[in-house]
Amino acid sequence: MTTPPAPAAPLLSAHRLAFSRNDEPVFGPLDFSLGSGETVLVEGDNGSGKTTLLRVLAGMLPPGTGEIHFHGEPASRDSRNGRVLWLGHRAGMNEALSARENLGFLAGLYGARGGMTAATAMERVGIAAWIDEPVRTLSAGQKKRAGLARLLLLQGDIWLLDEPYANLDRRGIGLVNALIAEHCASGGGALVTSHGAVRFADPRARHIRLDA
Amino acid sequence: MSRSYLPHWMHWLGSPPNFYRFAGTLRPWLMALALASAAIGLYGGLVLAPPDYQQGDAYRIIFIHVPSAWMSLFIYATMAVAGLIALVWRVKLAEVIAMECAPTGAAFTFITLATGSLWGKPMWGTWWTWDARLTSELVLLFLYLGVIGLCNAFEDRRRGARAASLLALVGIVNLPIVHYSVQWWNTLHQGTTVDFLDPARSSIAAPMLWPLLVMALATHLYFFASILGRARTGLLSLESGKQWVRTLVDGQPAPTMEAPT
Amino acid sequence: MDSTAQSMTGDRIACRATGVRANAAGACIALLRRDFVLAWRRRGELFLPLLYAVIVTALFPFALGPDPELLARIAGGVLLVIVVLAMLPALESMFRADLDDGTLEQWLLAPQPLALLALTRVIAHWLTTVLPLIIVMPLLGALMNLPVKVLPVLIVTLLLATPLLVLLGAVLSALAAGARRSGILLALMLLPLAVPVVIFAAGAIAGAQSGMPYIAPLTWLAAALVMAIVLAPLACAAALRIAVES
Amino acid sequence: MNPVRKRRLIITLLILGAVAVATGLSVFALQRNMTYLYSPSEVDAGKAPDGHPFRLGGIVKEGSIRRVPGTLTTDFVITDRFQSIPVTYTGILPDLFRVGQSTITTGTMDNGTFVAKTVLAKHDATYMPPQVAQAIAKAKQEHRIPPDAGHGGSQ
Repeated sequence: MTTPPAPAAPLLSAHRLAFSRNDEPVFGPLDFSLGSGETVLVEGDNGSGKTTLLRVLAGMLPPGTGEIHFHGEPASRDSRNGRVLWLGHRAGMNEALSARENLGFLAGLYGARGGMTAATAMERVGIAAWIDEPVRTLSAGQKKRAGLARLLLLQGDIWLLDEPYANLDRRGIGLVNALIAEHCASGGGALVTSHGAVRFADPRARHIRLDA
Repeated sequence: MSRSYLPHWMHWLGSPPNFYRFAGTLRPWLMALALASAAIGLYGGLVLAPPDYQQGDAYRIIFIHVPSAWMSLFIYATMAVAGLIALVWRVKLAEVIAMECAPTGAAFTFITLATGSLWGKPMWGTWWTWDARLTSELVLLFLYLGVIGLCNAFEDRRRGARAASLLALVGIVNLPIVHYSVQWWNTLHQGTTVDFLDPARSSIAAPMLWPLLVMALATHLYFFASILGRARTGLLSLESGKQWVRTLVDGQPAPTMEAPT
Repeated sequence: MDSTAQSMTGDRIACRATGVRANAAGACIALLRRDFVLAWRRRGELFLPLLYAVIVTALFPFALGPDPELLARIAGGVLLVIVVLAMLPALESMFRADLDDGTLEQWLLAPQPLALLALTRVIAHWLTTVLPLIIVMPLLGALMNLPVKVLPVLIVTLLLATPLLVLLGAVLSALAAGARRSGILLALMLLPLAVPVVIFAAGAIAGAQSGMPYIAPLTWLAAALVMAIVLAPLACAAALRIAVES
Repeated sequence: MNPVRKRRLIITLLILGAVAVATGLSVFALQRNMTYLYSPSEVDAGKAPDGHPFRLGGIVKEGSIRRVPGTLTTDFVITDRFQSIPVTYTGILPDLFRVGQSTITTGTMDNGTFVAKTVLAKHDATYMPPQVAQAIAKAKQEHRIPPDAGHGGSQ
């Protein structure tokens, strides 16, 4: 397999992307792209379709109209899976298992990044002490941090983060920003939703504004 | 996107307002034809047709039982095809048609079982026996009920329709079992009488055959008329927020539907 | 890290080369391990179907009177039905927890075939919840006065019929997972699809009991199982995709 | 090969393999007998279960129906034209029960007699007016064909 020559296609691009639920338009049509090293912030009030946009990009909702491309290929399971990491409202972790067990399982599905283990990832997000506790005993903020540890551990260059700041304290918000910056510096990209209450760190980040 | 695989006329008909008008025009004609052919078929079957050499007049239940049984299979196949279209191309009309097939199909299946039971008591000597034909037809009824139940268990009707369509596709394995059960196993139920591939081999006298076929025509026409009507209602409630529905409703003195904004 | 960043944008392989690669076999093993650990952590719950089966079996001699011949005659069919009923509650929750805590979203985006994950889940489910039921079958057979010569046939029948039921149940459970209420719904949907399985299983047991050949129904079950192993995971994957849409 | 086509190929091959194996198993199963009922010949060959209830199917032999006076008991003989088995039954018989009729009885063998618990009459897939049936019967008689050879059901 030969690597196609530069210029490289953006990690993710959307063209005239729109979505309706029961024929009520939810968002769009939108045009945007997410290049390597870029962050795109999706802003909007509650109910403006931020989560829906991310779920459409992640392929969890049927595509509406318009086109999505991953690395220049039309969106499909093959062009998407293995490249996208998803952090949603739900932790994606079984409550009866420990964070180590959950992360170990997901690393088996996605593959782990070089030099990363469940332990190092948990240490980076500051909850290493809770690694062997059942996830059910973690607080909401700690669960969010465990979700961030998952992003660190697993392979995938496009991060789709739905309200990553929710439930986090000031230091947690700083941690999210630091992780996104690190990820972008290493060639990844992130699409982040926020209802606008949190001050986003990266001044170069592009913004998409969704209105209800 | 992938909808371009569909032919042009399906595109046109797949649009709810077009379908609504088309179905509205066609439905009364189909219903009238269905009633007329049912009247002819019943007159031919109950009055004109001679009694059977073995069963006397009791055999006349075939004019209800057999067309219903054919319909129970035909409607299931229709539902599965519509369900496949709904799953692959996400056509709203196909979802509505697939789901509206289920109650009618369940009704025909129930009629088949009930009339068969009424027939079985005097002829065979039992209301019910667990032979392959009867059991598989009963399973068909439960499949219809499962499709109805699953569809209604979802908050979102379109998701429910797609989930139920998948169940309908899984259950399609039952269709050949119903049809071929009398050949594959030694059953109490008799074998096939009417051979559509080779009508000369049909083991039924002509004066009995034609009312049967007319009744089959009547049930098919009735099914088409009823599915058009049901699909119209289904589309109306699914599309209640759309402009064409609002125009439609505003033009009539009926109470106006408030569209969610 | 920076030096690899450029090639990473174009090619996924480059990205993987730096870490632990995920492959389908590894993913299945990871899922099996996870499900076994989870089952072990909830081992109390695993005993419930067993307890249910033992109690119901023990009720039969009381309800029917201790007529050993009567019990022996109906033992095969009764045990078959008890196993099917004991399997039902666990089937209902096969994907429920994973849907609720968001794990299914992670399944969907993983670079692994979803059908393969579904099949692995079926295997784990069968090993943890159904196999114990088959293991205690000699005990249940003794309670029901099951003729000794029938016991091996009953066990072989269950070894063929229960994986088939779990495969069908997985499809239906995935379908019902997205629905509001699914308890009785699953039973309603499973019934029509389980009827043929139960008929052939009962045919084999009845054959063994009356000293008749029982190979034919077992072969039918095996044929259905082979088809289901390939087709059910595909249907299950489609159903899971519908379940995650919300 | 690109991953999509590779996966489709694998799935197709798996399905084809499963269909092949399942077909093989079905053919094997079809060669074994699995029936709703047993014929008198099969019972004679010892294929029917011994001491357990089973279904016996065949045609009521001509001139074999004997009603025991004062009771609901009827004795008759079930035949498949090769072997015959005497049957005794107590109860109400279905309308279609008559000489030459396909009949399915459930019961157990007792000293060479089949003690029936239920008697069901199977009607065949042929429908015709009585006049036609008489004409056919007459024609068959002229050509010396047994009266039930034409419409013995699908057994």
